Amino acid sequence: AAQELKVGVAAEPYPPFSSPDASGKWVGWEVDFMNAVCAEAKVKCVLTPVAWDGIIPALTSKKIDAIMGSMSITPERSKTIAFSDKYYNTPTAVIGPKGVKFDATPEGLKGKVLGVQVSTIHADYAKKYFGPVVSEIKEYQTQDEANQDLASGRLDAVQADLITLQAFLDSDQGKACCEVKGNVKDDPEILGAGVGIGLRKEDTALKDKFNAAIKAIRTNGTYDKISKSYFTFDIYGK
Amino acid sequence: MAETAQAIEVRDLYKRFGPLEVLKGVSLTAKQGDVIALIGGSGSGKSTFLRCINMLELPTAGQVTIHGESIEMKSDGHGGLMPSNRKQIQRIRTKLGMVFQSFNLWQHMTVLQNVIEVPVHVLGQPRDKAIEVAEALLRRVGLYEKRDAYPSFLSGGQQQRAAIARALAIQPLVMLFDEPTSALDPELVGEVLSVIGDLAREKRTMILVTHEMKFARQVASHVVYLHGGVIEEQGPPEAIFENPQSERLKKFISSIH
Amino acid sequence: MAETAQAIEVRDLYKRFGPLEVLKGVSLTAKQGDVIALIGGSGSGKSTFLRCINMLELPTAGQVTIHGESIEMKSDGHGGLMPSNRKQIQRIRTKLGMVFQSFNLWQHMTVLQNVIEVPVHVLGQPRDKAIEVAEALLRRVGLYEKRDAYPSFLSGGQQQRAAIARALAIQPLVMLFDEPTSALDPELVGEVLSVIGDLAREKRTMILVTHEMKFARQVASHVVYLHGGVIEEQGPPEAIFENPQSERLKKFISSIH
Amino acid sequence: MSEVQIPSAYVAPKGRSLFEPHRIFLMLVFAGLIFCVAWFMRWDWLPRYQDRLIYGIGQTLLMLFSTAIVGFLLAVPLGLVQVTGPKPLALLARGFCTLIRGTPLLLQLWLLYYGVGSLFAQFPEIRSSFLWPYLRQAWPYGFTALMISFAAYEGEVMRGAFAGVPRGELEAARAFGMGRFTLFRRIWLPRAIHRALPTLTGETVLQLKSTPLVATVTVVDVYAIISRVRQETYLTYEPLLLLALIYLCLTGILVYAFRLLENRIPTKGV
Amino acid sequence: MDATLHLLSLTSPGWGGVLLGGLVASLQVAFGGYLLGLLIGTGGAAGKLWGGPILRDLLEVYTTVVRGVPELVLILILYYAGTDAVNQLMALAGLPSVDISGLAAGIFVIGVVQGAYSTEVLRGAILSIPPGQIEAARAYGMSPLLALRRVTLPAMLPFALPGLSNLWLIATKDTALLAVVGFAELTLVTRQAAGTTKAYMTFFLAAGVLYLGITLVSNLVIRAIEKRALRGMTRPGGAA
Ligand SMILES: Nc1ncnc2c1ncn2[C@@H]1O[C@H](COP(=O)(O)OP(=O)(O)OP(=O)(O)O)[C@@H](O)[C@H]1O
Ligand SMILES: Nc1ncnc2c1ncn2[C@@H]1O[C@H](COP(=O)(O)OP(=O)(O)OP(=O)(O)O)[C@@H](O)[C@H]1O
Ligand SMILES: [Mg+2]
Ligand SMILES: [Mg+2]
Repeated sequence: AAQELKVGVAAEPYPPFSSPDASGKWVGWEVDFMNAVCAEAKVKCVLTPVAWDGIIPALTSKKIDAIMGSMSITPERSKTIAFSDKYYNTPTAVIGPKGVKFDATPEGLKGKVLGVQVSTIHADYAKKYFGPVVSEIKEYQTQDEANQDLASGRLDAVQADLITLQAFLDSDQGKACCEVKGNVKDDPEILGAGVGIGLRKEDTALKDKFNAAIKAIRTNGTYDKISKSYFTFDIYGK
Repeated sequence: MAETAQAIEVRDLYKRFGPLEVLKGVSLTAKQGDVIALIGGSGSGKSTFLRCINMLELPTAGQVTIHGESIEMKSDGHGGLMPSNRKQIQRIRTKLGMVFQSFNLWQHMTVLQNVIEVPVHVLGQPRDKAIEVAEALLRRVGLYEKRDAYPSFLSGGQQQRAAIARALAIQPLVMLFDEPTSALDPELVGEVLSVIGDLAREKRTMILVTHEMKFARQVASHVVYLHGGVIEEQGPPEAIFENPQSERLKKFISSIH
Repeated sequence: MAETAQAIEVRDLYKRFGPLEVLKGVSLTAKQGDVIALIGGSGSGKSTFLRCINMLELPTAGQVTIHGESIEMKSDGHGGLMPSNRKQIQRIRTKLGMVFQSFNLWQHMTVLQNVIEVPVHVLGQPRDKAIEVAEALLRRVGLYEKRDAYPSFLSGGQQQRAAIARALAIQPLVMLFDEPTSALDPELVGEVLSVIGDLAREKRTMILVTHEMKFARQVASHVVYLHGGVIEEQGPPEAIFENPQSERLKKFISSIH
Repeated sequence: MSEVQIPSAYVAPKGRSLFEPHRIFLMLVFAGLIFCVAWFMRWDWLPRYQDRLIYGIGQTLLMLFSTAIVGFLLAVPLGLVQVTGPKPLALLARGFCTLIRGTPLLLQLWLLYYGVGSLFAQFPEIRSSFLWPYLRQAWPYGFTALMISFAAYEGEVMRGAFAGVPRGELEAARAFGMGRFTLFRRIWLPRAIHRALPTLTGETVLQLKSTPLVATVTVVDVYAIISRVRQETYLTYEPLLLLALIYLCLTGILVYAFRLLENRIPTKGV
Repeated sequence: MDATLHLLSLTSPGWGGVLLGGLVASLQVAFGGYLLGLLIGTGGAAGKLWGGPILRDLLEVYTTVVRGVPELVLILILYYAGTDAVNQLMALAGLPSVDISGLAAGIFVIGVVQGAYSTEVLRGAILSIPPGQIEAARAYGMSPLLALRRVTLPAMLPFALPGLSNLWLIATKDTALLAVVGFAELTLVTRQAAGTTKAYMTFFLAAGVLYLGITLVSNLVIRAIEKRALRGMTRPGGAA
């Protein structure tokens, strides 16, 4: 019997990677990616929404067996869990309201209220680089709520992954209010080496299986086919 | 206000509850120093009459005068009366010391606080003077030791004596008692009656609803027998108890003995 | 079990509550058809004695025998006794019909349900037979019309009559009454006493704790005066009431009249 | 299962002390458990977060007391109008209490913060007003939600308390010439509060237990601090156990404080 | 807001179906948790009343802790620790780890919380029975178990019903807290729908109406049950 694997995603909308649609089904690039990778690795994957701030405990306490939730590979997280090779990597950006001019530097964000999603690499990065200068860093349970507060004017800026921010800026609400202020200076130590599948440390066989599957769908064109329907550029990164 | 004014003068008091006419024209006068005992069967309207005097119950018609001052009333538009001057009623009430059958002490205050409450917060007396007076009163009713106790820790008789002290503290022109002993165990009745007896001997004006006929006879200067909402008979206690005229009073008195 | 067995035989019953020795060796025998009235001052141990008979209270020492069957007891290791055979006690209890001062009808059952509860659920009688018997009993105590009412809708006297029907329904060898009328208003006492009087005339074995001396004298075949945990005096009612021997009983009887 | 014991006048001198043999045994077991927890789990993060934890506890308590006090002030009129108010006002208050008590606090909080809060932003008048610096923060919404919830639950309690004051005592006040306001201030209200006091303890503990919900709208209280610890250390149990312990202590202190307060006012027969 | 009402329609692209699904999930958890809580509460009350000293003390610890720690925190701890413990036990027993569904975990969590409160409600109710009622049962030779079944439990009902009704209403609302562990009950799906469509007000109000509906319907049912269960047992307005 095929082994059934519970794959955790954040239980909140994170378009265009994963979000529920009106019938309650989860859709998005990462859902398609999951299906492709699991098919390739010949494992049966069941998508399991989990609260984002408890997703690593959920993995270690075996509530789920893998995380495919746009989780960046960082040294800090690698102390607790293992990661597969990266499966996408996109720059980190800061967005803000249209009328105001500033850029994604400590000088530009001076005195502003910055929003990030809690327990993300962006939260860590913002605390390190912008923490001393901004008036406040607010941490949100979901990315979507941070965006919402930017639109409603309770935030001056939001830092996050460029692609998901872009999805927000493409929505009616985003179009009306906000724009990209620029990408932040890279710091691989915090921002990591791209997004990987989170796994328990002891599941090395599974990790090898996924690594091979990622390589396979990269070479056989499945990866690009999936990406084309969501993005106009290559999200795998350098 | 003339010197000779009556302490209380009630003229032609009527009171109906919906279809039930409880008082059908009752008049009563009490001179200063009078002790009037109100007797009558259950439901004859004694409590209602007493409560109409201080407007706890609004009479349907009639006139109440306290020490020469008439309570101003106007029609309420439904065939009854209502006070036209709320302030006046509040002022007059502070001249009437009411003692209830069920004490009605304020449970969240100690005995002393109960007694000084009205002097301080309604009459605006200075607190220490009020305490002084209150302590003297409590000593008089034999409750000085209990002044810092809460009512729920007292026996019924003690509670009623505290209630009497509370009424005396406002130095009322008239004391109104509504069956002050009928909520008490027989053994506690005595202590309350003895306090009331003392007040009567001091010639304090009192109107007293009671079922204790022996007591009424001892202390009252005047006895009023109410029946079916009217005064059936009245007079000095000897006349009423020894020599009742009406058949009903005769029956009432014989049923009591 | 001999034909001549006593209905109840209690021998040398002791009972202490902590430091308080309530029963100090009480012995009592009731032949079938005896009506024994237990009298005595408050706190003399009457209720405790009655409750020891059906082991609602465990005696400290002593022996209880019902129709020749002794209740098996063993030491509880703390200087008292405990039943060594729980099943036996449950069985014997079904032969003793207890009527409490405060009725203790089950409030969640109708009168009829109260009466058939033990026959059906303890004695295992068929339900319809139990109902038949119960209805006859209820008719006898004059409650047939109230059989479907819940106890809280009945007057105290009606409740106590229902409780008597409940006790009779188990066809007890002995009825135990613990002041069956003292929780009742004076006007309701009569109806309960008349039912008990009927039972006495039928020569039903009964032990009856009561303060109604006049009644005890009428119905009892034997009167037991308990004082300070011992039987101070006993004998036929005439002897006890007309010609008491001990000083205490003399005083007790004179205080009652 | 033994038979139900009949409560009787005589109670054997039953030791209620902490030092009965079985209690000592249980305490030893618990001590062992605590030792295991302390020894085998990771607590090295504690010093790093110590200051923030204390700050968080302070915020939690601030949230608790401010909402409880303001909520109580609101509960008094809510209870009062239900007892004596004009019919429409009474119905309104009753509806309000039903509405709040009938929906989860979490939902109310989100409705306020993400729903109402984002509506404010659409009005330039509000955005340029002096209120905006407050409205753009999270705590006013957390405060409002908690306060309203407390007001609704306590309003129900106060309704019962007001209605339960014996009529005779109010009548006595009237008979001695108290005006309506004096009567309310001196007799009715204090007497009602007196009656409500025992339930107030329970309601306040419930309120304490509701405070962590505000962390879900970015208010930083002790729960939010612990969430941060969890996210930064990836520890599953240790921070949560500490959090449970903190709340347990706070509850204990609250209950103790209320008991002291209650003991000062005898409530016998109230 | 009118413009967003169509988002509530039952079929896609309306989210009404998803909301109703969440409502059903909420009700399932509330119902399961409530029943589990009653079970725990019955045992707990029996243990507290008639158990040995150690059992009594342990139950005291249980009820004190559960009633002193926020439900939110308990849910987090139980959600992770509960399933963890089950799997550890399974591992000890040499069984493969079981898959604990969100529903089962939710019921477990709500049940443990409710159990503590039920324990107190039921214990208090049993203590409120006039002792004479139980004594009469003994006097007529009922065995303890029969007395419990025929007298104690039914006689306790009128005293327990108000508390138990209250607990049910709390259970329905506590399910909202499972949102923080990602269980797709009504509150979480509401947030997902709101986040995806940006129609926050519409969805939160809709969810509020659903919750209020549960409460109001529950109140009706409770009143009917009380009327049936207490029928005749108390004189209207009089003492029992
Ligand atoms: N608030 C009220 N509403 C309706 N009827 C009332 C009210 N108060 C009193 N009554 C009725 O008025 C009648 C007289 O009552 P009242 O209390 O004055 O009698 P009483 O002479 O004091 O009798 P008692 O000796 O029993 O106290 C009674 O029939 C009573 O039912
Ligand atoms: N369960 C108990 N625990 C401690 N003391 C008790 C208990 N039951 C009865 N007593 C005490 O035993 C004594 C005798 O009580 P009992 O009830 O047998 O008296 P009684 O003769 O029935 O009095 P009464 O006429 O007042 O009913 C009393 O002093 C009483 O306080
Ligand atoms: Mg009267
Ligand atoms: Mg007795």
